[in-house]
Amino acid sequence: MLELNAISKTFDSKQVLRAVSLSVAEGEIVTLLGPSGCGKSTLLQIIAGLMQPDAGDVQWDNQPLVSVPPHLRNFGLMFQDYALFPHKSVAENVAFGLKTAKKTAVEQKTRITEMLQLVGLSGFEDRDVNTLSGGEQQRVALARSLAPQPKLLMLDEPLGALDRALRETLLDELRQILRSLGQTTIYVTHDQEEAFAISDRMLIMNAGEIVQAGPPQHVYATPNSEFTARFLGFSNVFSGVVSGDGVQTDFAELAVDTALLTGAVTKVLIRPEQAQLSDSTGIPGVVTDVSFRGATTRLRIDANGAHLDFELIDLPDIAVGDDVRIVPSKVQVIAN
Amino acid sequence: MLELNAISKTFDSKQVLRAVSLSVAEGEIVTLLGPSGCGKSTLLQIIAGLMQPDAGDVQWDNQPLVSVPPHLRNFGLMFQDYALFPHKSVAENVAFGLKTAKKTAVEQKTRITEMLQLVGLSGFEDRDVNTLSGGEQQRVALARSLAPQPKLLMLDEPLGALDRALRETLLDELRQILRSLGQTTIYVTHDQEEAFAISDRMLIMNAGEIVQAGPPQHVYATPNSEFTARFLGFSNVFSGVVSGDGVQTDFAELAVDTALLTGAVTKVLIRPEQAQLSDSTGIPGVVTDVSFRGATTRLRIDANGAHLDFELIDLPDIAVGDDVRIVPSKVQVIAN
Amino acid sequence: MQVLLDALLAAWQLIISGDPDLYTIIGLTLRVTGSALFFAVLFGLPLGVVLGLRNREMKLGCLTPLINTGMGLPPVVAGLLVFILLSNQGVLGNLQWLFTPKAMIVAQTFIAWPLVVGLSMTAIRNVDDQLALQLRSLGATRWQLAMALVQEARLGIMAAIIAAFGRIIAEVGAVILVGGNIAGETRVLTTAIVLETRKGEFGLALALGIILLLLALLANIGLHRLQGAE
Amino acid sequence: MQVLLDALLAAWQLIISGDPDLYTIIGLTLRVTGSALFFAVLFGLPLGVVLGLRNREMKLGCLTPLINTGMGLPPVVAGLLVFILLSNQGVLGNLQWLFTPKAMIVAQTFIAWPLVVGLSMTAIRNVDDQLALQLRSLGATRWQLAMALVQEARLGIMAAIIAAFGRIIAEVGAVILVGGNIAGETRVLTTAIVLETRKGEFGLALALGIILLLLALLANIGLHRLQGAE
Repeated sequence: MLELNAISKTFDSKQVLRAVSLSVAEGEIVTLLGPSGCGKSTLLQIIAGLMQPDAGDVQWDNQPLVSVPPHLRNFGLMFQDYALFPHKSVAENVAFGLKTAKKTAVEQKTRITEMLQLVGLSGFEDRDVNTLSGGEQQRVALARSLAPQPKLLMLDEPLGALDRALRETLLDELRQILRSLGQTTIYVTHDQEEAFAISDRMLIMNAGEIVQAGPPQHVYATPNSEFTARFLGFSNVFSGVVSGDGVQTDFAELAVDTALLTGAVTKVLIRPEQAQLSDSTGIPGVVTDVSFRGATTRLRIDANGAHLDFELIDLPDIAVGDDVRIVPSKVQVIAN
Repeated sequence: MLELNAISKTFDSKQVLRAVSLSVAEGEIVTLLGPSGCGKSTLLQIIAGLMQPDAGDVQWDNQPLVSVPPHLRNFGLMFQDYALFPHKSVAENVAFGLKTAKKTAVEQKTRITEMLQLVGLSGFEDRDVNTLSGGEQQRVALARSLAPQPKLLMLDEPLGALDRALRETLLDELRQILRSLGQTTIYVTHDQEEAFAISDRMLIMNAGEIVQAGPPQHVYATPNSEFTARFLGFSNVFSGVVSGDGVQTDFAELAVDTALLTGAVTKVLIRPEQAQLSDSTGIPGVVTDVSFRGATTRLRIDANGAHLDFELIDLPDIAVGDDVRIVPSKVQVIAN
Repeated sequence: MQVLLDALLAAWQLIISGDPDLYTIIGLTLRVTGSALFFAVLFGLPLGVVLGLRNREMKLGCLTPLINTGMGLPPVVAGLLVFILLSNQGVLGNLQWLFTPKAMIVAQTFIAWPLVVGLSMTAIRNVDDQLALQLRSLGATRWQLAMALVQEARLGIMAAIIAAFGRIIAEVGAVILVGGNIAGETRVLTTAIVLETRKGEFGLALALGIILLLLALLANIGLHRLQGAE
Repeated sequence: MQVLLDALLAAWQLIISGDPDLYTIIGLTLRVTGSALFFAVLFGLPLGVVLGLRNREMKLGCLTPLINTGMGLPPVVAGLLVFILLSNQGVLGNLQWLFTPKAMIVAQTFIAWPLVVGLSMTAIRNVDDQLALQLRSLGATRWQLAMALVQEARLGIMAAIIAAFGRIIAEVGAVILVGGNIAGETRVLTTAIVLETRKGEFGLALALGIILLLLALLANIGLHRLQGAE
């Protein structure tokens, strides 16, 4: 298993990583989720050995890796732009990591066939990679990364260059391939939906630090900071003061299920998907936007100057400018 | 208002548009939604006058446009890659359409200030466009297109080059700007979520034809073909034979709410979001995949060889390999 | 090594002492090359722009290989053709331009012209296709479109002119042929270097060489700056 | 016009009749330029590759302007320096190479070398950065990485060699200086054109010019093909 202890890295007096520690168990798929510039790609390059940390150490099965050069680590790394050999065939591309590992021609051939079958490109051996579609090229890159049976596979925004429909299809395939192989994987992305779908465990990164970690369901259900909540797409975060039995915000007193010290300043998240319109009770506001989203409709409400967004199913006929009252059924306190 | 009658266009013996007719009322936002290569961009260029149709005619307020050159139509067109003047300032970029319309310097200045305020870039007049972010550049392009007050604005995949978070923010802004101006707009995209959010009316295109038209809610609720259903992301489309009180598929007899001729072959759509697990009744199947999606969890079931996907909220603890029964609460017949 | 050092020292003294022979040669070089460049731009740039605009819409057929041939024409061959043209039996023989600076200007114009046409055509063609569509939809007439694209391509067009300058200033074959290397009349930097070297006047030759190198470097640096600015 | 037509006819007859003078000149040209190209690649390519690999990781400091200066060096200045080097007072004067094909090979090597170094360095540097990272993570040693990148850059490297060929085959100043234009011994296409034109032998000059133009065009077409293939 992989262990990082207090990894730090500074570029041009900017601290990109601040004492990051994490571990990845065998067969686990861990996602690093964060905005661009949060340090996630730097972390990958340090793990791969392409860059040295300023402080901290990297271990595999309790053996330090710092002095092991990248080509002896047997870690795979795959990027957003597939970085294939543009002038070579599919088989030659997949063979590269097998050649460096000094496999015989027969071993190479068998493994290439196996890998292409795994990624759904059986029979593509002799195709020129330039004639393949974006999705097919990305599959070739995956086959190439998996061919040398890396102890750890790192995927850096692997689907970032593809359009939505293709991304969803490939994400499904990727999950199934990684799970079927029991491949230990670190997946880097800035897209929360990819992270939700593929991870056993998610690590939210911000400004060089891991700010929250846990299974996707847990992180989604209980974001622990305003940053995480907003990054996961929840915009209803408000400051308030703890009063008797809830939190007093600018627009309403909200009941919360956490015991808090009266008078303390805190932040609350109103879950957008758990609310209903009411005739008499709830937060009063004016509808400023109604936007159809397919399965749900997004309702934007101005409540005493605060903007609240809700994602509701089966919304009654409602128009911009209407006065409404809305009862949020889940309000969470997010520390700090 | 814009009217197209039976527009056809052939390139290199490939028929790109097949007798397309459509009309856009004043102030309406119409979306052309379809996969790449369905002819939607060609249609825009014909409307803009940058290309001539082989047959059919284009009218504005009952006046034929075919012989009107593009620079006299006063239609705006905006592309995915913003196509700004890279070496000019923001104000110079926005001014271009005002100069061609021979506005005075004072009129130009006023209008530029107005437009930049509208797109949220007040005070950016003298900035070099190369120093702006992708989202800001796209806003400059929008300001430039809107500045000459086009009778019709055409947007060709305007958010296609942006990443998800930015796309959502800009989509919201774009809606509000277009609505506040009452701007007659044709919006071209291959992304159904963009189309849902922005349209008054959606036109689904496939292989040079409009295959379905209507308000987004209507199209979403009742896709009229397998193509539309699949393009909107519904994969549960199955063939079956009409029996006494429903449709017999390979895996179950499904009750439908449409009267059909017994013995006829038809296609049905099982709505993924409207179903529930059951202990005794429903379609029996084996769970092949459970994938967390945030607000919902996607459950994939193998039912006698057929793959069914469901998007469920509050899924009980369930694992791959479990035997389940699922009761779909909405099954729709989609013609042909 | 000693001979090189002596020559370098002599060169330096000639340059700083303002040797009249040296400065006559530099003056003539700049006059000939400058004039040739002027005519090449005058006749070449409009054609390059028109072809570039056309080329956005259709293939140019046999024009492109013709321009490429012109751009790859060895200068000595260009000199030969101009020589025949201006010789006593030639069509323009009556002008009596052979072995005068005018002949050198004609030859250098002939060499620079395809470069100006071809490179400015490419510069215009390289402006983003969608920008052109966008501008037409913003109400630009054909003329406004052309002007806007020329403005966008201005760095590329300047690079074309500098490339042509660099090519003709360092060129020997054509000017030695049609100019004849007559002292004080048709002796430019390159031909003077050839002559002074043969005479063993390494100091003067090196002084001329240093000036030529500096001019070529200036053009080179200019090109790099322009390419960097894009 | 008559003189040009007569000359063209004479040129054609010389070419098809296999005129021995003509073919001696062509043979020597190919021998000199081919040898120079061989040495330029031998000494230039490995350096270009090493610099290209280095350059992926760090700035090269003053090396880049030095190489650019070399690439922009006017050939006549290169010829002058080689002349001084090989002259009786020069460091290599004892070799007695001046006015022999060897001197011409040295001068052309000197001109072609920076081009080979600079352009092959750029070709290596233009290989996708992520490909290099990717290959290292796939277990490539430094040597395997270098070989893979050279293979990826092979079209660019071939283009560098062809560009160098095109430059030296059409060059006059350096070979006329160090070769001396001695009939049958150091007379190559470009210098022969100059001499025959002066003698008024327009037919032979044009025949030589056509051959030179064809060789230059071949190089040009080759470059275009390579750039198209990328």
